[in-house]
Amino acid sequence: MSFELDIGATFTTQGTDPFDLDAEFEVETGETLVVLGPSGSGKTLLLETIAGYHDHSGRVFFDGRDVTDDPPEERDFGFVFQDYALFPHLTVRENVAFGARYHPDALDAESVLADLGVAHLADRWPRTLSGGEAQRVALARSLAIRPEALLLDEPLSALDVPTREVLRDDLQDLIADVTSIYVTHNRTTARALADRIAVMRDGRIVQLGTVEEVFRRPATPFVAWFTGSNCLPATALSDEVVPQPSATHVAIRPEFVELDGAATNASLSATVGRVTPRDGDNRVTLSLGDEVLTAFSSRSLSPGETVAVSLPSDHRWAIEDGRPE
Amino acid sequence: MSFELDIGATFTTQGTDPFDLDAEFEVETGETLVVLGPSGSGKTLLLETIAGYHDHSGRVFFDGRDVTDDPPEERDFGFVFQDYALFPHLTVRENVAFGARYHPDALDAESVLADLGVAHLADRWPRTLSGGEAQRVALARSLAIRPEALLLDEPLSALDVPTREVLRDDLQDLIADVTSIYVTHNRTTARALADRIAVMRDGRIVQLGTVEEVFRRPATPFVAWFTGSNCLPATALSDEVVPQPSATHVAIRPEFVELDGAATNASLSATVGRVTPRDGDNRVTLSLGDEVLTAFSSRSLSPGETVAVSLPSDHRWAIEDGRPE
Amino acid sequence: NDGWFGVAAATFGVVLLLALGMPLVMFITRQNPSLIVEAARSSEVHTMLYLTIYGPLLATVASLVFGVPLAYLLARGFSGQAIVESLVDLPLVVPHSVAGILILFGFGRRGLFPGVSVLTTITGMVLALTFVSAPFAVNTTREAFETIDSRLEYAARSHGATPFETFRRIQIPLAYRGILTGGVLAWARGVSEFGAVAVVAYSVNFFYPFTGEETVAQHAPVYIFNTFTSAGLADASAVAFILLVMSAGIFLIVR
Amino acid sequence: NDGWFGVAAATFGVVLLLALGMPLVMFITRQNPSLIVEAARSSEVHTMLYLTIYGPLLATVASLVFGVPLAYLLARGFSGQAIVESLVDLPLVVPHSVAGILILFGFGRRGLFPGVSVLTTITGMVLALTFVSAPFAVNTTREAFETIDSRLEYAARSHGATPFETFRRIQIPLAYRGILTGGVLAWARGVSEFGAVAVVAYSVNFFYPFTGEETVAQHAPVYIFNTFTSAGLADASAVAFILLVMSAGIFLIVR
Repeated sequence: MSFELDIGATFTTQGTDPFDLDAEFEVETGETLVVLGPSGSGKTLLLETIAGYHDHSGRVFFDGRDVTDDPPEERDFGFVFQDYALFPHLTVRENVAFGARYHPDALDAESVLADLGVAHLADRWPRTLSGGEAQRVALARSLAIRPEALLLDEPLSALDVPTREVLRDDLQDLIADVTSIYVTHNRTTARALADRIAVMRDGRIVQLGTVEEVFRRPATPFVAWFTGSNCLPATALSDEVVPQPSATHVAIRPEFVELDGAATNASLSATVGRVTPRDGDNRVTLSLGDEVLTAFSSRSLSPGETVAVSLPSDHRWAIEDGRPE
Repeated sequence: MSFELDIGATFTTQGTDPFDLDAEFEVETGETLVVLGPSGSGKTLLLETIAGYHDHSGRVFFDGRDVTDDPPEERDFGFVFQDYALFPHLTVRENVAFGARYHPDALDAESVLADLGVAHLADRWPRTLSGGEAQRVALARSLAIRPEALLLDEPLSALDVPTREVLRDDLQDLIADVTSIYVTHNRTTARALADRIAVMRDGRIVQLGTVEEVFRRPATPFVAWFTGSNCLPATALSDEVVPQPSATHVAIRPEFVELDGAATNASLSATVGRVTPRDGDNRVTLSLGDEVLTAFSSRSLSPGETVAVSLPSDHRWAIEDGRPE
Repeated sequence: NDGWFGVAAATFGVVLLLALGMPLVMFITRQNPSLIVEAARSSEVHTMLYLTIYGPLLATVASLVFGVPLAYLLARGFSGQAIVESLVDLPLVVPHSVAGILILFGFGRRGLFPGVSVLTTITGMVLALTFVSAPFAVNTTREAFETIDSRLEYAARSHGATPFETFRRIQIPLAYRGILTGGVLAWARGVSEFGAVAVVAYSVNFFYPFTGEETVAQHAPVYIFNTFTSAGLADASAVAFILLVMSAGIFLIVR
Repeated sequence: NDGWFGVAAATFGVVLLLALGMPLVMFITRQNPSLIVEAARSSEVHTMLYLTIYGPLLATVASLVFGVPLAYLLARGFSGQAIVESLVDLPLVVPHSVAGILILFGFGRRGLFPGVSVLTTITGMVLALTFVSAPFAVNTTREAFETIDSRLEYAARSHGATPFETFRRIQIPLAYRGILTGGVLAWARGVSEFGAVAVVAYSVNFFYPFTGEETVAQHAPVYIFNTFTSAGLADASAVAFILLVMSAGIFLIVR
């Protein structure tokens, strides 16, 4: 059963401007919807508002029903916190069994732990767990109550890079069939886990679509920037490079920028800025007048060198004026 | 003037095992030495011990001179903290000018701020700065006293990914000519900023070398794992794939693993596990018996598919037994 | 390892520590053991000690029963909180003998409950002690609640626990030490109190279970003051010594 | 928004707030204005109020001068810290009249400084008040030092500041509000104190600058108790009212 969320909420804290949260979306059964946005965009607040943790003015609707005044224990969501928030005075088993008292249909703690491959941790105390172990236990605790959906708040962000990569792979399998909303500022995590991505900015969803759509066809220059695409103002480009006259910006992912490529497409002349190695090739920044363009290239380039750049037409994407910026 | 550090220190906290720090290395003038290691490896402690913040048993030598008992104010290092640690009761200008009273040759606050492009922030309060702005001010504060070297403790880790990328590029320019020791757990940051990398584990440096050496010729399986290389035990491979009989492990970076490549090198058969998109191609995990291998490939692959894998001989690296693990 | 500044700071600190510690050392070394033994055998002293433990204990129970829920609400925050905070801190700034006078106005013959007699009764003593010790119970408990990560509360709620269940299974166990400390501080404050009790119940009528009848005694600080003015420093200090040993003993047991 | 549990908690909390607040309300509404005016005009009351402000102020200065360095050292930590902490908290658990007796033993005729007279002197009063109020100054200041991120201290040191310069330019400015609060709490504790002062200096001889000569007065809590026992509740409450208004006024000015 898929569900719809419609959130319009205003948060007022003394001494700061009120923060408006405004989002409407549907989550399909079994889908992982990733909310991607910078810090301060309100993505954690969105998740916590869905869970019902905060007082706010405005209303929250779940499948058209007003749930604004429902307390968290009556909303059927599991929540996995950034720092896991395991109960420190309870063992791992007691943590996972915590919700069973309130959910007659809850799964057995032992069996959930076994499913997640951490049955051996059952008698341990939370403070003795590694980050990866704590993450699995937190996931087990939430899955045990068989929630409508899982809400995950950057559960990978506290981990070292290699550990994060391993756990991201695991998480992909573990939540593959669970309806989930996953919040992150990391586009690599978003791309790995998402069925669909909602890009958030200043409390609003600026684009919602498949991974392909968001990464290849950004709706605004902000989405392009935040997903790692290049985004050049149309005025900085010659007319033949701009896909359509109404475009204000042209977006292209760095992997499609061709350096010294065949002149089948409009060629531009650029100066090499910084060359930084990455896995497999180099990340190259290019100065194009006042604009900066990023490309990936395995060619050997030196800073200051002039190169011909082409933006293949089937990878250019026109951003039009009038869309929300 | 380059300098040598020789650190042998034991830290004792009640209720925990004593932690030993043991490192000896030289830093060249103008060089950026990156200390790369997981959390808990002691890399921040190393930096803080160089700066003289902690009591410990053992000795610290600087160019052969015992500086163990020198207080921090007599050690000539600038320190840039993870969360910047700007003085909250002083303006940006006052922060940058803080050290001038104790350093007659200090640079003028205004001019350092101008050099870093943040002269317009001089009258602001630290709490009003964005992460990127605070980072520059913290850098300015440390550069103003013209230290022997800069010590940087993951100053990028608190930032969003796109902001981090921009600031990493900037930082590359800003500290290019400054002798610095930079601590991080992020191999991408390490690769972008380092002249040389010291990989740290459990308080010891397990490998120290150029970026190329550490990433392509890891000294131990741990270094291979932490720098993102594949590392397979020699016993899991046929003899012709193992570069030399004494090797216990074979390391190869994922970008050099060829899928269905020409059979010029020994071919192995593997099952495709997970296919995750990344910029430009896919990250593919492959099961090779009990071992897992990561490759980058732009081919369209499905999980479960069997593929031929080759590990080109000029990219394989033999890890030998007897090296510290 | 702070150089001359550390030495200077330590010197200043030691002066204060000597001012606090030396009187205790002098007090202990100058005792007359026979006077202490005599006092320890006196049934008057026994009754007094019973009252001194029992009265503050009742006040502590009252402070915790009504103070822990208030501390919980204060830790969560509510509108008008500043007024409630001022009210809770009020007894800290009211001079001790004035506190006694306030209790007489609030609960005396012309007070809220004219039928209840407070002057020279255990009721009056407990009301006075609750008034002066409640801030310790509330503030310490509140700090304990505030140090609990609010995400633990969120987690409990999302796993189905009602606010009461969350309070019972998460907040109380995690704030347990703080509540205990608050109780001990409130009790110690009650045992110490002189002014408010001296005004409301210089002598206290209460039921003494060891003899099974109503009796009259004084709260220890009052008794010691009374002994000091009527019999002199030596006799007062013998009783003070017994009280100090008893307080120290109970403190060690609780910790 | 906690449902029945929130209502229950609020109910319990309100009972405590009423117990703390109603006596004050009853006290204020039941005053006899003519008695207050009479008391406010009395030069005896003026001398008493001067002593009540001045004595605790001296004790607060002493507590801060010697207590802030100690608080700084406690915040940094040192070996043997637990013993020092117990000594600092000692006055909190010593009954008030016993504190007075300790001061007599420590600084009286047979004490550390036999040449110094404490009984019925301002010296004795200030020593007694310092003893009971120092823990407030030390503990509050210590908490303020402890909330400062130690990396700010590291940063100052690495930029060339010695421990003293770091203390002066970083720790003091950042802990300023905490030190002020500690001072106000210590002062309020001193104004409140009855037991220790009643034992050491029931009547105090001191130099009164407005008449330019030595005079005798009582610390306000003692004066109020004395008035209560000799002249009754009505007269005592008039003086208590003036003292409360004065305390509240000074509190508001300081905040």
